[in-house]
Amino acid sequence: MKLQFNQDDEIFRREIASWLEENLSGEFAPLKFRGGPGDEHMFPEERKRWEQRLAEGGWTCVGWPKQYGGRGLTIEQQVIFYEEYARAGAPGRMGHIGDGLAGPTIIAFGSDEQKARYLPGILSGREFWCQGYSEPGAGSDLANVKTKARFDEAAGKWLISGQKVWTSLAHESDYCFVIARTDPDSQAHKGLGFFLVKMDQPGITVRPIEQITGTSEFNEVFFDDAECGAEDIVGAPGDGWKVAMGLLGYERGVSTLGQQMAFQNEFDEVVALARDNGAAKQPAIRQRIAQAHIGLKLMRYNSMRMLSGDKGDGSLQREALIYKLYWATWHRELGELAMDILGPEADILAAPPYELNRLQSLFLFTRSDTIYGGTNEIQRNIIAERGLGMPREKRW
Amino acid sequence: MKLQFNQDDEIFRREIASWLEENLSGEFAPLKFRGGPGDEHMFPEERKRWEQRLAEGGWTCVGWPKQYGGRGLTIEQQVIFYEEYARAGAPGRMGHIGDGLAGPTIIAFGSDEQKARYLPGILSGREFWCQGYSEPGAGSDLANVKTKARFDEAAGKWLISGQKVWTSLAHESDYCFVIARTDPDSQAHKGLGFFLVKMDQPGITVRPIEQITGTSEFNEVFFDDAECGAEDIVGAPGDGWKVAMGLLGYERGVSTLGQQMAFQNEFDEVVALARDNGAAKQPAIRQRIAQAHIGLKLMRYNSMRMLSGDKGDGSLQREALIYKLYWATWHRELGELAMDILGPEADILAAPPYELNRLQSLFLFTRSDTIYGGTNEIQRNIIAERGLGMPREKRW
Amino acid sequence: MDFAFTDEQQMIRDSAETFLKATSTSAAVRAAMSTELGYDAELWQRLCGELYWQAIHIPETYGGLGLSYVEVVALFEQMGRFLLCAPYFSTVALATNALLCAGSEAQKADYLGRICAGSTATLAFTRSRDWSVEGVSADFQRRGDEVVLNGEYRYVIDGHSAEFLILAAREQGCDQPSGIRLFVVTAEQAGLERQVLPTMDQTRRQANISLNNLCVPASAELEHGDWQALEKTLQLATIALAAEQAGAMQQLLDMTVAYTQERHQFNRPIASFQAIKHKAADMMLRSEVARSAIYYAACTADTALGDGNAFGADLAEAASIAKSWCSESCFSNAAEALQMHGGVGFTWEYDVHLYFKRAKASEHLLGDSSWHRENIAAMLLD
Amino acid sequence: MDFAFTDEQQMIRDSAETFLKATSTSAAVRAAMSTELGYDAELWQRLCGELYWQAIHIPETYGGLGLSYVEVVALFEQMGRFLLCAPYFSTVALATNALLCAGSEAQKADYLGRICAGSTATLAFTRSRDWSVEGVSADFQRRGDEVVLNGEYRYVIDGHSAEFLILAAREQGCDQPSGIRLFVVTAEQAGLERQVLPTMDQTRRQANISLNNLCVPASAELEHGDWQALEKTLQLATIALAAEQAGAMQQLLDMTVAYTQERHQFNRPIASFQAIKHKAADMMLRSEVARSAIYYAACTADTALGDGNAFGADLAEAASIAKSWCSESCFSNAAEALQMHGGVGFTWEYDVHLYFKRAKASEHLLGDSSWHRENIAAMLLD
Repeated sequence: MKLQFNQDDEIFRREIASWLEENLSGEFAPLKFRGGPGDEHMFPEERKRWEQRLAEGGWTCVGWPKQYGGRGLTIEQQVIFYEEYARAGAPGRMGHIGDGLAGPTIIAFGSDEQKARYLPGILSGREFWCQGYSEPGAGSDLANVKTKARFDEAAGKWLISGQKVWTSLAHESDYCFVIARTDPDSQAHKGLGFFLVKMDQPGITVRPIEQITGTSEFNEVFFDDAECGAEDIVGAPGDGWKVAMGLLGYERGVSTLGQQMAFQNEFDEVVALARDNGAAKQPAIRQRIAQAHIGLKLMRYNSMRMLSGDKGDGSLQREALIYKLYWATWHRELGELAMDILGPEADILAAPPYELNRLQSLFLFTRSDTIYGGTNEIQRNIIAERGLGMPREKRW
Repeated sequence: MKLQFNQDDEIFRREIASWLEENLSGEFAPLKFRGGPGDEHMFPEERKRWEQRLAEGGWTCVGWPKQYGGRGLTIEQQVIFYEEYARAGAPGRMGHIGDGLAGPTIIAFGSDEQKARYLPGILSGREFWCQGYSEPGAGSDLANVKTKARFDEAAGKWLISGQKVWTSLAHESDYCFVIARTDPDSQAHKGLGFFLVKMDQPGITVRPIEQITGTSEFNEVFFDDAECGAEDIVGAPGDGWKVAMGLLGYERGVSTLGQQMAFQNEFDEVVALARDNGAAKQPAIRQRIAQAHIGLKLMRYNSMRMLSGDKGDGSLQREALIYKLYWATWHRELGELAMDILGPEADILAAPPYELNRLQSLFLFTRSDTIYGGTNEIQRNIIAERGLGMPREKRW
Repeated sequence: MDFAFTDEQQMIRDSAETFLKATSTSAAVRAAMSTELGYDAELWQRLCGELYWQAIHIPETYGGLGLSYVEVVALFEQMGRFLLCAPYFSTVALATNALLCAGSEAQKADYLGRICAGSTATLAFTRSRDWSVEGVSADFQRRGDEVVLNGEYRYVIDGHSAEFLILAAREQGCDQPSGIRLFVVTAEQAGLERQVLPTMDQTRRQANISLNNLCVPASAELEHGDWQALEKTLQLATIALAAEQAGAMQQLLDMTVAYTQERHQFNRPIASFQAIKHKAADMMLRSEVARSAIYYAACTADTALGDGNAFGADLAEAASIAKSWCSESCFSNAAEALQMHGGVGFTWEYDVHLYFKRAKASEHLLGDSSWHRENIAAMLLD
Repeated sequence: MDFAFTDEQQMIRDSAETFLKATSTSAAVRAAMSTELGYDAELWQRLCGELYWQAIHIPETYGGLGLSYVEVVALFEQMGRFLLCAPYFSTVALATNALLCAGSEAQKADYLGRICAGSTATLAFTRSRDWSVEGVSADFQRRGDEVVLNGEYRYVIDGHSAEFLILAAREQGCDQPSGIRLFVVTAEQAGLERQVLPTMDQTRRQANISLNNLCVPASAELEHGDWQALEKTLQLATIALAAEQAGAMQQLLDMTVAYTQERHQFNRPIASFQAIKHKAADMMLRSEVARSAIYYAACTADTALGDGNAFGADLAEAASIAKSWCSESCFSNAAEALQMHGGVGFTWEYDVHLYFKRAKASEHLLGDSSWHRENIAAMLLD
């Protein structure tokens, strides 16, 4: 067990840090610290150009194997990449879903044809993805997916119908990966398919959801016989659950450390505020600030354990299982702390009619953290059932 | 809505206060502040004599109607009685179960013969009662009672077999009221009977439970064809649920205000300690002390609402429903606060081998508050189901 | 002792419920909050003209209904429940109470009379997050028959629209509580500027007020307008705010129970999940205790108002107990309601967020829970 | 970076688990805790003679195994899990660390050698609830070749039985941290009295120690024994204590999950109730995060021990993070375990109460969570 990075890694750290410093300038300077959660709807075009700049530097898809055009970084280097990216305040990644989810899924489960077709657009920062997972009636319960895909033999295509919800940046995306039921009589985890669907087609309608923040970055996506080529299903019909579960693994990957560095930026802002407005002298606030700091450090240590694959007592699975519940709750509390440090000033907006300041946005937006991608309650069920072997909830 | 007691009530307050001051002296002086929860096993004989002294003064069964020998106090006067009793540090009532539960139940549901037979012993402070409610497998779920009562036609008696648990002071009691199943094929709330059973008989074995405190005041009670006269069932066979539910109402009666005064004594001790050892200067402790004070005041206001029968929006039931969960949680937290004020001294006992000081006893004993008489979890179920009309838990 | 509404009180509460349910609907609230004024002037007229709520605890001598603070609290509870957008808190909880605590007979007759007639008013006293005596930073100087005021106020409820204001200021150069005095001034005059502040909670307006050599006649000084009167006013207002919070808590609970009964997941209403039931049970506990807190505080307030000299610890304690419980509890109920509503709770379309934002904003107004707990701790320990 | 046990570390952890599961059984713990000594001397001999655990991180130069603090933490985790009654915390976490941080070469050779040979030892430094520099209240005076010590210590772990002790004292009349020095003394001598304290947590003994003109040779003064060395020792010990807590948390979780699977109510295993599942999930979360905290702290401690001059903020921060998380979390897990065990959790017969009491006692030793959070706050904010 050791904490230090080796010398090569430290050299690598300086490389990415200086690349970012050099490139986050000029037209990209205004993007600093923008486009994160709660701010994802801002500067989409500029951030797409930024993705291309990243690609030119070889900084997209850094964890993909070299054979697929990735940079093939080690775990340590990926950690460093994400940390430095966030530390520099580089903007929220428009390419995140393609780079971190769609790409790795296609590499793991896709056909050669799919790899050839889709990976280059992700690598070059020119094609953007969104995910079609949650449904209005199903929440984050994939087993309850109602969206249907039927194969039209005549046209040789899949036709997808149904509704997805909580789809980030759907209106800015070129493709969506969609979980849909290929066998209409199937139940639960059986009979699902995993589809790669072009967004720009008549069968798809995107409707932004107006959020608690007054802004919209989540969407509802309606599929009405949306077309998907026969060649664009990942795996076979019925493999959807397996593919989706693999994908969930990627969500808890190295990018968590980048997320934490973004949290660190937010936390630093909260601390600076408390110092400025004198709240840092209030004992109760001091305790909460310390608690937030402790929570963030522990989040980092936990991720490091997760990434180091400590299987000491079968616990890789265990520390990964708690991760979503932990960070979502921590982040939500940070938002509350920020407001309580602001005190009555928490209620005063940056500008009329409804422009939130960054901390207000944090406060409101983090309410979604404990809801999307499996609510805290679902997470606790999962932990108890998969982590502790307790009985599953009965369906009525 | 008004808070003040009227002048007659204030005169009454002085009467009971001075009676207590006069009588809690001499042989009874050592009983001050003794015999409460966690200390109920102490001085049983002396406390039985105290009950007789109370009876001589007319201070047993103060809420019973005069026609049954009670003092017939108004609600306000009962409140005052219990408050002054606790304020004076008068000892934990050995007669509590008879006075507060068995007696009122017999008055409400019993036969004339039962009234004539059992009430005088309670009134005179010479016959003591315990309750046979909880069972090992059933927790506080009366519907799951397994103890059986079968009527022996030949002997003309009920024979009771089964096991009860968490029976306070069973070894000091003359009688026990027992819920048992009169119809062996019955389920849930049907087919129960409510029996008045003499403790001193071969069919009953009392086994003390050694508690977390190292002391024993709870017991297991084993019934092995214990006898109960045909005339000693309250109501008819099958009425047990109805009778028991009526009894639960008494448990949440005016004596709650006396309980709160005892809590106030404990709280005052905690505050004095914090002042003495300097913990009262620590901001986090200050917040918790204030919170405990607030919690206790609100407990009192809530009881006053409960007793005033505010049916404004059907809420008598509502504020009564939350009462157990509220006080049990508050009391448990008071125990934790006391330890945290003691700091490392919390671990040091009053004397070897295992003599707890009062606050340690409070800390350990209050762990049972959120368990017996319906755990916090059961209480929340009840609140949600009865108070909010949410669906009942399914049995598997 | 009778800790329950009288029949008359119950009637007032019930009629408020009926009226507000019909008028302060989600659509009405959303319409009002998008206006600059922040409320529906017509509804305010009905409230004043038909129901006479603005005059509820103003003594009959001054044209009011002469009812007790219990009725006041009962109304605030229903207003909080239905998120009423109106200058009621500012006019009744702040200005009316200030006048009752600090005005001379003539001042009361004049200004309470105006309130009875439908005028709006508010109280301005702090410019920082400090709700204690140190928060008063505006100052005044006496110049012959005039008084000149300077300074700035923030978080002035309905400060942009109130027709007259009670201002707290301290005598220049005096940093003792004894230097604090209250003045009553009309809003539209030279030397007084006001600026509405955009707020996250759009159901209640706040403003900045700047005084630049504001000259007022000596008669504007409230006769008994010292720090004690201001403190008592703030305590009375704190109880009203807690009552709003208690009302909101109940509504959040009701909305949430209804939603979880309708919403199905895993083929069951989510209300059947124990985690949901237990959260709802805790919400109900908080809500019931909140009600006990505000009714008790209402009785205490009534005693304090009835006795002109009662500046005792009872009112301070009751107010701090009520606010410390209700602030945290209301936010907890709002947060749980949002969580239990799941995704839709996060949308602008559902009303949960309106309560959620109101809960956070009210939490900080007039002192948050820690602040009030420290007040209590000081009473107990120092 | 590799934040996982090496194979060797894993082996040590696993063998500790196996050994303690077999030897530190419920019956063994109950037997040990009822003796005056507080532990089973025979088991201690096996631990020292067969397993050589007392020497685990003592450098090979002094006869130790020369392993890292990661192994130390791995052992403490298992000891906490099985509630081992032994003078291990006092000897290894307190005395050995003090000697490593403060001893001269000769002192280390001598006293660490004794520990390797199975001697027990402890550290005495405070007489109050104050774990900071102000807590050191005993004093010393140099008199020629002797030093005379006076004062009292409380909460001295295994102070009644340790064969030698490290004592912290401050030079008479000096209230600066710079006046603090450490001394090593054997337990049985004139001027040193010790009295075992009866404790609620019977699995760990504490004692009072009184010094009455205790005369020791000047050589008893540890060469580098200043406040910095003491502080570092306390931080290292704090990490060991947190590791015990993390181990206990895991055991509490395991016991509880097993119990709830067996226990039926309403015709279902209570483990099937969502309220129980969610509590268990939260216990697991706390437990996993605790492990991350102690392993990280172990690595930091190892660096600090390796570098004689490393008195940096890293160790202090890691220790405070670990202890603040583990103290509260361990008590929470114990409290929830007791609650979920229902009535039987309240009995002496079941083991839950042993963990529950240990959790509360350990929470206060070496600073509770608020105290450690305030340490962190001071680093961040002041």
